[in-house]
Amino acid sequence: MSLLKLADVTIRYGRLTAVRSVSLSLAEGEILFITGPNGAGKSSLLRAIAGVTPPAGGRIDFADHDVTGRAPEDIARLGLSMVPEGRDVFGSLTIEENLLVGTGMHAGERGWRARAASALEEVYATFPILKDRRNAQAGLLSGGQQQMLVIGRALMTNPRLIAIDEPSLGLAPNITDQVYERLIALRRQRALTLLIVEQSSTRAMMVGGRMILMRGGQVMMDGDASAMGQSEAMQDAYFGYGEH
Amino acid sequence: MSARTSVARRTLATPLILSALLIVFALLAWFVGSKPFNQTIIDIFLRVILVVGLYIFVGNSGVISFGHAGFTCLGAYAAAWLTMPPMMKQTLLPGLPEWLTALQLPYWAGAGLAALWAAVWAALFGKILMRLSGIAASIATFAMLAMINTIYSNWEDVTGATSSVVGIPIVRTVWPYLIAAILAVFIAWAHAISRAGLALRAARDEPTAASASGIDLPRERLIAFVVSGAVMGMGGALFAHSIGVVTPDTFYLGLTFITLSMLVVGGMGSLSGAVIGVLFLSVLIQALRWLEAGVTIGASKFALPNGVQEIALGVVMILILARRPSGLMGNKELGWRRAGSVAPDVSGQKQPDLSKGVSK
Amino acid sequence: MSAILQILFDALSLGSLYALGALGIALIFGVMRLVNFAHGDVIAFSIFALLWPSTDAVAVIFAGNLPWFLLVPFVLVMGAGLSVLAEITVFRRFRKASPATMMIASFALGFVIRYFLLMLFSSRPKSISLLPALSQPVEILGARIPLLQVITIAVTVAILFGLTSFLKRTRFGLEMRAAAENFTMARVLGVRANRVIMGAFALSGALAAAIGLILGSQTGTADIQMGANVMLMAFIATVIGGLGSLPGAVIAGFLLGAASVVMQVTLPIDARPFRDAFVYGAVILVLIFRPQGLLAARGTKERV
Amino acid sequence: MKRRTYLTATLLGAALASTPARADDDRIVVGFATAESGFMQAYDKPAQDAAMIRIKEINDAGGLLGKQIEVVNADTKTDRAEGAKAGLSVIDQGADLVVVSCDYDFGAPAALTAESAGLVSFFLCAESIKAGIQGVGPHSFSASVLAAVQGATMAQWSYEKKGARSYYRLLDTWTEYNKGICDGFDWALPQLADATLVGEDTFKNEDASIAAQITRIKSLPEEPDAIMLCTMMPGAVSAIKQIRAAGINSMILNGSGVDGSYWLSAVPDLSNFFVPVQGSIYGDDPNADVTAFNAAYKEATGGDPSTQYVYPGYVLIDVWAKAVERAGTTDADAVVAELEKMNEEPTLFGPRTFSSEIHHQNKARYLIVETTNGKPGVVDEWTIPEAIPVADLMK
Repeated sequence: MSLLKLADVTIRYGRLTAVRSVSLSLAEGEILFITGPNGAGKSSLLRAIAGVTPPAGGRIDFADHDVTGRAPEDIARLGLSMVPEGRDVFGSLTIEENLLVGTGMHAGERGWRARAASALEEVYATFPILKDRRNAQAGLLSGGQQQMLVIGRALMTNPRLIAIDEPSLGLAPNITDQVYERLIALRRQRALTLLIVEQSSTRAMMVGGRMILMRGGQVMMDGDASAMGQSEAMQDAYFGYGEH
Repeated sequence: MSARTSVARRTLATPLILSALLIVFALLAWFVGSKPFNQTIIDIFLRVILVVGLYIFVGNSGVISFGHAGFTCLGAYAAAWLTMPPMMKQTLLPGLPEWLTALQLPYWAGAGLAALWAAVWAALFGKILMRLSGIAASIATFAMLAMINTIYSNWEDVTGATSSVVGIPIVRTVWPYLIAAILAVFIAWAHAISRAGLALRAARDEPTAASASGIDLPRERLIAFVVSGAVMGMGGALFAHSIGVVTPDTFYLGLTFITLSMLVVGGMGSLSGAVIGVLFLSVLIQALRWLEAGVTIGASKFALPNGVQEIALGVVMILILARRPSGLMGNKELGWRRAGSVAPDVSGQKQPDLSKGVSK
Repeated sequence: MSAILQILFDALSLGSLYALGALGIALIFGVMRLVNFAHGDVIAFSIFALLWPSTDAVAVIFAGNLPWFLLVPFVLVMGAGLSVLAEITVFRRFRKASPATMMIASFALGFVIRYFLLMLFSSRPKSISLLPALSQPVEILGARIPLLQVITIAVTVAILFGLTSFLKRTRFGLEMRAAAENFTMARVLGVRANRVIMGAFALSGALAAAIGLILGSQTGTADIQMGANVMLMAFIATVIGGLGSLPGAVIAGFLLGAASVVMQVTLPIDARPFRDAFVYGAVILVLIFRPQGLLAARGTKERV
Repeated sequence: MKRRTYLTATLLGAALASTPARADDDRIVVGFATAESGFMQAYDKPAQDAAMIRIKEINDAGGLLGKQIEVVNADTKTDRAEGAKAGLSVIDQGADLVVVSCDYDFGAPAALTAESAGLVSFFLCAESIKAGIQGVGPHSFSASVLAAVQGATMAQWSYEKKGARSYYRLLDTWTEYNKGICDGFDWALPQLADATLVGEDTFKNEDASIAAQITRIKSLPEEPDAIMLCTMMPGAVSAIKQIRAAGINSMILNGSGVDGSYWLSAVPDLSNFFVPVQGSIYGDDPNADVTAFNAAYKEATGGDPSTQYVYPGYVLIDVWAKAVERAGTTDADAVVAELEKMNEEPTLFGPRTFSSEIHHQNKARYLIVETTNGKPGVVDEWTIPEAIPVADLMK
């Protein structure tokens, strides 16, 4: 049964169409990479899923709810947590405060404080660096540390699906390795579904799982990451040769 | 045929249509012939001059200026100094220099020099203020207005401080105000399609891209600031001649907000928006006042209670802005064919994307 | 010595009025990027709420002579209530509008409130003896200072600490600070937008009511334009302090109050009427050297 | 296209409602171009009601020159541009006399329209020298007394009757009226033998606190005998309250702007506080007719007069009607000539004098109202011996 289903989703900014009737579905526990050149509409798609940019057309279902055009805070409550590109930390808040922002939505449920505290400990266990500097202002962290913070923050909302936009952006390769290694470990521990926008298809292939290639707002290819690997068709689709 | 004339030819329709609209209003006043109605039309033309003047800077640069009423004040007092009978200046304003006290110009010459005087001060203030942008620029221009108001409200010998300066020759015919309003519209149009105007509009929509491609933003803004200061100065001078008396707080917060509201309700991004904003709200205000004064329908006399006019005006403005956030005209210009505005954009509409931090 | 102390108290009490005002504006700007021009009219409304609507000169006290422990909450609730009502009926429809459109809408709302009060109460100021006990002078280190000045400063400091601990310690405060810095990101993490904004408006309305109380008991009159001057100075303080930064707004509020008092004391008699011109000149200078304000909140700088 | 046709249609409708009717001699019309809404309404309406009372009295007694006085009005909405329109519209409705707003700044636009139409204009209660020949033209008058006379009266009366010697001058720079009061005080003080000005300061009406100014007063070697406070509502109450709260108990001398008991509850048991008035609204006026007038006012409007600024409205119609009676016509120049002949013309609220040099009162009898423990009452009467010369007034 698919956790996330997109049917003919179209996104427009004024007269510019960023995404043209894209359909895809994602099962519980799956990893899906979305790759493609700049401007392919990857981030727009992610923002539509998270409710930040209501789609112009089509329908989005998450965990059997029609979330098309619903407010981001309602979609987050259903268990979908998005980590936008550019790692938006709340610079003026401390690291711990950043992490706690996501727990607010469960306030009122029985025992939510205990669950929040244990989630916090879990994130500190996954990302020890965050624990050492938990009272420092998040704005002072390095790129890699901020990436870990925003992933940790997404985890604090105890989501069923995490959608991450370009986790490797602006990070040194070894730092990106660390981040991915933690992501995979988390997926196994908590049966998490991952939707990752990743520009470098080689990174996607190393991790494995399913991959979609987008260009010009449309899905070009959809298949197993490692299989698609070096295939001729892959390069053509990526750079758009042999078309026109 | 150079690029400039083609842009001119394509957009010439807008000022022509707007001028035609103003002429219709003037003919209406001539046709009706009653003095108070004549004065209503004069007030509408004055507001057209002031809001078009405001549009030249605010519309093109996207910076909300609270200071432009200050230039109207400078213009009004300059007109008073230049056109009042010398004998009256002797008693009321002893601090004026000799050559100015002796001077008594016709009103149109006075208005021209008043526009120049306001433009000079716009250049001086602009040199300092135009480096700022966004909310800092709005506050700095407001501080300029407050300074001008405080100085003019206390400079006893030169401005008569808070007491009204009276004795300014009154012009009661509609035609000079019509000509000035049409002049303002054409000045605004000419500036909008000039090199400086186009560069400023480009910078308004994409500041980073514009400065990356070599546009010296403060200089372009300064040009617009000076041109708009001159038009506001002319407006101030004619305002003085429309009622014959001026006080500093006529040109302070009240005027600032009514002109800004008319510009935003009409459509901040377009010259037609500025003019339509004035005409629409002025007619609305007159209609409400007419209702308040009392309308006899059949036997019964229906009249709104006093003071309802302002409340109704505020409510209508909120409703208009809610339904059309970028104003009545959006950013479109009146033209023969569906000619879009010079730079199509949706300045009134906040981009839905995560403009703060999360951007793609 | 007592003269200097006196000037210090004058500066602090005027500064706290401007600081409270600046706080009220910065709170709303934080969550909505809206400079609320109706804030001055909320101040006036919360005081007129004490009076029974009547246009004759003598004020008909409605809730005015409630004991203070009932009167103060009543006024705070009226201020917060009007502010939240304004959010629900007007500003909720302007979420997607540009800052200019929202600003003019807030001005139009202020216009409606002002003329509504004018219709109910007429323009003649109504005299109310609000908490009269506060205006007795008190002796501190040789300076005779009206009790009200001391109370104003104490109340402002108490509100500042109360507000900071609310923002720092409570969940709602945390969500409001997060929303103030990056509104959409906070929503993606499940923070309810409308509730946070309503909370900011309620707090801002209560702060406006507090200013109304202080002004009302200090001047003894309820006048429709009583909020206008404080609103303007508070608006300037918010921008100088660094828009969206609450501590910045408070510090700038105190600075403006101090500047105004010091100039009133130091300027020669014939330059004194021009006092405000000097204050505004200083405002321009500050903006030239620090366009983003003294304590620019980190998140508000435009990112490429 | 839809928007443009809509605009022209509404305008046509608005225009037809106001067709002009020139003033002619078979009717006597008084036009009120005053504020019926906005901030000046609270100050214009009382004086206008008093004027209507006088008109009713005249009409009941058979009218003027055998004709009933008709009344037309137009609302200035407390806006200067609208004031000019209001003036033009009452003139179009055939007004022979144009009554304009209480405050000079808001009344001048309408008065100027009357002047250019060659009609007589009267300011309801403006107390600046400009409300007359100097500020409008030869056909313009004011029904009240110059602010300077109030300042001079307070100085001389406090010196002669209360033995005050050291004075402190506190000026609110907000309006021309305030400066007028202090100008009169400055003119009178040097003529008082050993009276001294121990200090002076200014403040702004809207200032939330005048603490700095009070500190300066308190730092004087010893408390001044009297403080000349040149201010008006609404800031006056806050200034008075803060002066007394700081423990300064000197006499406080004022202009008529603070007359009225409606604000006294804000400064509990205020004492040593003096206000010059043309007539007493407290029911203790030496002239019984004034108390009768107050009753007539209460009956006509449902409330007691709240300040003495009601009385000039009555005086206005009174002197104008007498001038029309004597001239036998409502023609402006004839009426002006008659008005300028009036010297110490008795009216209910003290004698009135007009001349070709000044259409205002630079000398008048004032009642002195003292407030003790929050209770105001008439305690004395004072007329400045010689009129304030026009040159000093135009300073």
